[in-house]
Amino acid sequence: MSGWRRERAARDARIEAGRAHAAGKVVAAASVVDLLEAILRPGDRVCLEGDNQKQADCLARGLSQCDPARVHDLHMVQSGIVLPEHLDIFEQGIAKRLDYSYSGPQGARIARMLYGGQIALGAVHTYLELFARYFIDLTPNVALIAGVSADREGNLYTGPNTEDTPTVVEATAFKNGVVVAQVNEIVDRVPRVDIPGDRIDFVVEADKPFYVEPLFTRDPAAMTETQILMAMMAIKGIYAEYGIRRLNHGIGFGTAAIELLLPTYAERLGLKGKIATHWALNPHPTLIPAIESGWVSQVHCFGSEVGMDRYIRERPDVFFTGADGSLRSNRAFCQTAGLYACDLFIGSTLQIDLSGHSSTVTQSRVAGFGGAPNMGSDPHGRRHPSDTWMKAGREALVTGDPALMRGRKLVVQIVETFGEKLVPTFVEKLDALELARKLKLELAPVMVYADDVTHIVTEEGIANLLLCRDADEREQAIRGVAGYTEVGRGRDRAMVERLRARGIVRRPEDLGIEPLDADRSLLAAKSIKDLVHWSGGLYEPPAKFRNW
Amino acid sequence: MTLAEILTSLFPDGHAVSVADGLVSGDGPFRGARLAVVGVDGNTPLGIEGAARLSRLVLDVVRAGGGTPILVAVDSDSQRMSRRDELLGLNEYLAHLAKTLLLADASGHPTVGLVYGHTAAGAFIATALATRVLVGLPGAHPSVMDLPSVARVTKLPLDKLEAMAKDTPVFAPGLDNMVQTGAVQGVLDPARPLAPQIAAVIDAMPAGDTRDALGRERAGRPVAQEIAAQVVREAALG
Amino acid sequence: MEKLTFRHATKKPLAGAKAQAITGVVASGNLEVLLERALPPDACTVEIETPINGYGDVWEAVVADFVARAQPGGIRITINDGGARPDTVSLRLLQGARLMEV
Amino acid sequence: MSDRITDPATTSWYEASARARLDGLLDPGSFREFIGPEQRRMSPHLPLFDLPRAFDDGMIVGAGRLDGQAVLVAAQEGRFMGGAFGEVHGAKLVGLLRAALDQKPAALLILFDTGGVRLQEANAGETAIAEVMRAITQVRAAGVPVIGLIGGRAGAYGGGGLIAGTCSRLAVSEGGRISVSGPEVIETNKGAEEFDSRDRALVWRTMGGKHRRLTGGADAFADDTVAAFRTAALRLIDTAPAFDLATLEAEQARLEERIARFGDCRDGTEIWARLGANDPAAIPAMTTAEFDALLAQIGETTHDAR
Repeated sequence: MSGWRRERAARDARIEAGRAHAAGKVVAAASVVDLLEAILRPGDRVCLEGDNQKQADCLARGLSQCDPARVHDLHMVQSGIVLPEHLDIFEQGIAKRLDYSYSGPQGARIARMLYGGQIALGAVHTYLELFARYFIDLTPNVALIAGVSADREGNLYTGPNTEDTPTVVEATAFKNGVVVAQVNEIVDRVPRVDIPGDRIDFVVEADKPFYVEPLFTRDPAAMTETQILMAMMAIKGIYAEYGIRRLNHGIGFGTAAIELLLPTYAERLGLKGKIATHWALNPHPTLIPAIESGWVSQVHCFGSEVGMDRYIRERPDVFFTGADGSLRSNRAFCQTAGLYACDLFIGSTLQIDLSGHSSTVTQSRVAGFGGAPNMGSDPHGRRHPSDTWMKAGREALVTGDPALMRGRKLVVQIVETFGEKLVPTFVEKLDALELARKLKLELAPVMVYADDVTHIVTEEGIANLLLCRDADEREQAIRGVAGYTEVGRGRDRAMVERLRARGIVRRPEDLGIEPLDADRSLLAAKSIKDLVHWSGGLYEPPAKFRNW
Repeated sequence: MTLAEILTSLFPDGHAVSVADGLVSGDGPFRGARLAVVGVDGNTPLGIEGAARLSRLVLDVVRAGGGTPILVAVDSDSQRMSRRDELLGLNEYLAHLAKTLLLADASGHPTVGLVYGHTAAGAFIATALATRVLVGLPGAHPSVMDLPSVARVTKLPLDKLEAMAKDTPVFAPGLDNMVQTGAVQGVLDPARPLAPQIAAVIDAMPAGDTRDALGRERAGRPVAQEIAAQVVREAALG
Repeated sequence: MEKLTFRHATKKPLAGAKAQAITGVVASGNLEVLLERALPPDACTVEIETPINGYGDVWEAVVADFVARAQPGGIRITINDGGARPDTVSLRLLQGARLMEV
Repeated sequence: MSDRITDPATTSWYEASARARLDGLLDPGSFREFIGPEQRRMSPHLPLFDLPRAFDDGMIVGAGRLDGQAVLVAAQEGRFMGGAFGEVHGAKLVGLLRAALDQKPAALLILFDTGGVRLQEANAGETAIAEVMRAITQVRAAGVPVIGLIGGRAGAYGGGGLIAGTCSRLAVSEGGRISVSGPEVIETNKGAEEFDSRDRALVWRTMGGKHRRLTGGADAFADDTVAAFRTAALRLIDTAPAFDLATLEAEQARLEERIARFGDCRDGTEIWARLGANDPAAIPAMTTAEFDALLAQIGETTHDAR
């Protein structure tokens, strides 16, 4: 019944057209444009692998050089909008629609293009949500992916930054799509097979190694006393209090400070082995001192980090590694792990409103949220208890039968009350709402909804929103830690003191912390060089982070 | 004035000063003895080789003794900006050149700087500014940094800087401003023979460093002298 | 540059005998605070020079909280601000007061 | 930022403020500041540019004791205007050097942390640097060692690099940089092909503390602690060379030999290899102990030709 095989036939036709520019599966870098023009059709859904870190940059350059008369109106379905070419193709008319998750470095340009109508936006997803839609209604016709090496059969080694690749290939290759992989080199035998060759249709030997952004490297030298103070409060007021062992950290300096205080401050509090043992986390260099001090049992990674490869190879008890010794990361699995198997997510944001909604979207930047909304949400499908989860559930329980109580995931925002250039973090109304109005978006781009947030940590204190019993208490708890922002100064002082008496607002002194003790001498490493020393010379930081 | 015109005016009976690779060296008859001349010509940047050659010439004069005065004539670029010069320690070469000039002066060889063209930054410090007395010729334009670069670094609009430069000698490039700061003692008259003018400069040499006093008198550096003097006073209290 | 001056009545003199102390550095996002035991014990003044205009009410709130908390009677405080955030200002003021108390 | 010294043995010199460095460097309680912050002798020029001033203009000068010996000290605050020389800033150092001629201390220490000349006061700064260099040679000629300590975040750049080259002795840490033109300046003027300033490892191989120590541009290599700099300063005071013709002749020979021997090298590692280092690529990662052992093996980097 040919009526049931039209997609398959179309796929075969594309591949055959592409073969004209290939030797077997292998395509020269110089022939990328010809290949893409041969296999792409107007209106195709295309995943141009742009991960959080790894970029199929050679294929991106090729796509941006295609003739818009032949390749146009593509619907891009990829998690990261990172390279300039990712947006160039919209300006050129090669692409038209966009569904994505994260656009950090291109956040300002994407906002301009949305306002200018050059991009027809589907939605700004979370990673898991976009991956899920790959299998339901956003299945790619063509996937353009990146790996370290491949053999002539197409067996692909992704290297430590496996990231999104298995998910993208799964959805494309098994649903009549065409998969093109760019690799740094073609080899006789790959170190390990991350993607079997029968899922890869073409292999392009790239003109230069794919680009990886060192996104998770936080230089301890730039860590401030305020961030250290917040980290001390989080450790004592949340990690110790709830006994948090399974967790995920965001990428900000506040959480990096927590990592660097584990072997010092937290060790002195006697918390070793009781907190922060199992992680869903990229291999943060700032976690090295905690790992070396025996704090960390295991870490599963979304992706890798530049310079961490040798260190990870030598610590297979801690990290997930392949038979070849290198890290195996996987964004979809790690996001799932963060959602269902972690008891705490802690991260940062740019704006928080009076209810606790937060967003990193401002009117001039649409950065997207990546994984934060997954991590920073309470999974209603969870069915396994833990002490942490149950304690949070009890705190939140207002009415109903205690026997039917379920737990709560801890979702913590750790923010300084003012950001860069004295821009307040706490606001009456999120910029995201204004953006949604201007762009006529049905859904405002909120990163973490108020009903998912359990705590807010600032340099002024911790607000425990689980214990708030009505909207008014919630607002005053938030105002009570909002420092000298207008929101903070607008607090009802008497009510905040009453909340403090109930432990809903806790100041450093309530936790037995003297703010003047928040000193850089508490950091297990004060510089990138210190991290190298901690790693026994195994960590090889990127040049831009060195000062030796 | 060009270097040739300067040398003719300075040594009307002829001289043995030559220029090679932008470096000036030699001497000429002066008050019955010789006047040694070293320097940089033709807006040449000063790198490690040039600095080492100039310092060798100065040491030759000092070693020979006899109190031969040294004229440091300068029309240079800034220090040579290259990775190689810095790799090999340009700061040591420039400092060494300045030290040889300062040693010469301390050893009885009067040193006079003469800026007749451009000079800037490290090259300026290592040469003309390392003499006992620095004079200029009209048209000279010493600078630390040109105003467009200052505008870039300070993030101030160029037109605002240009307006400020008119009545704020402390930051703006140019000979007049360096005179007001006290770095340049005075400006010679190109219309008159230079030999007697240089002789007069040598005869009137101050014993100590009077640049901050001049800067105060001329209002280009209003507080430096007073600050330095106060430090000396407070140190004496211990 | 904006100049601000705040005067507060204090209930008691700041502890300690140190005549003066300085803390912090004038740098981006930082500030320096000079404290001098130069006033009657029932008064405290805070003079500020800041390159960021329009934050007078924030400074007023930060200074008022500090005075209420530290009771820095007799102290003349002078601040050169480099654009510090309020929490950094609070921290430096408290550090300064502690230095005076030794 | 560590304004309170808790323990000089662990306090990072790189991170410490100028005041904290002095505090930990000198014998406890011995520092007496000249023109202290309460005198408010601030820059008369920065307000014209709408820039904040500092009470000490980023230069702290005074007297103290180092292991009982009387010393004069000057410390630059690298975080204020990049530690750059302005009118007041420079004049305080000039005054200190002049005071040294009267006081004849056991040494005068300069704790460098400077990007060079403060552009808003460029002419005053440039002139002050010239005055400082002349005064240093006079102080040295009078028999007082002038010791430079370099390990701050601003390094010793521009005129600061020239002043450093005028001192009797220099101690440097790994983080310390000594240079005339900074990487960004070279890149701006000559392009990224000449100097990619974002390649930090290259920056340090070109002008960092280890390179300067290996090539004789500095005399002692110190760990990045206040205590290590104190130890280094004490040792250097006792070995300071005279300021005379013999010293400068030796320096002339030393610098000419450097050009002859290394003039064709493009990278620090090539120079280190020619100096006799077996594995030059490993040098940046070496600990102080390993680096000291290497220095001892090479030997020739220690000299009196300065």
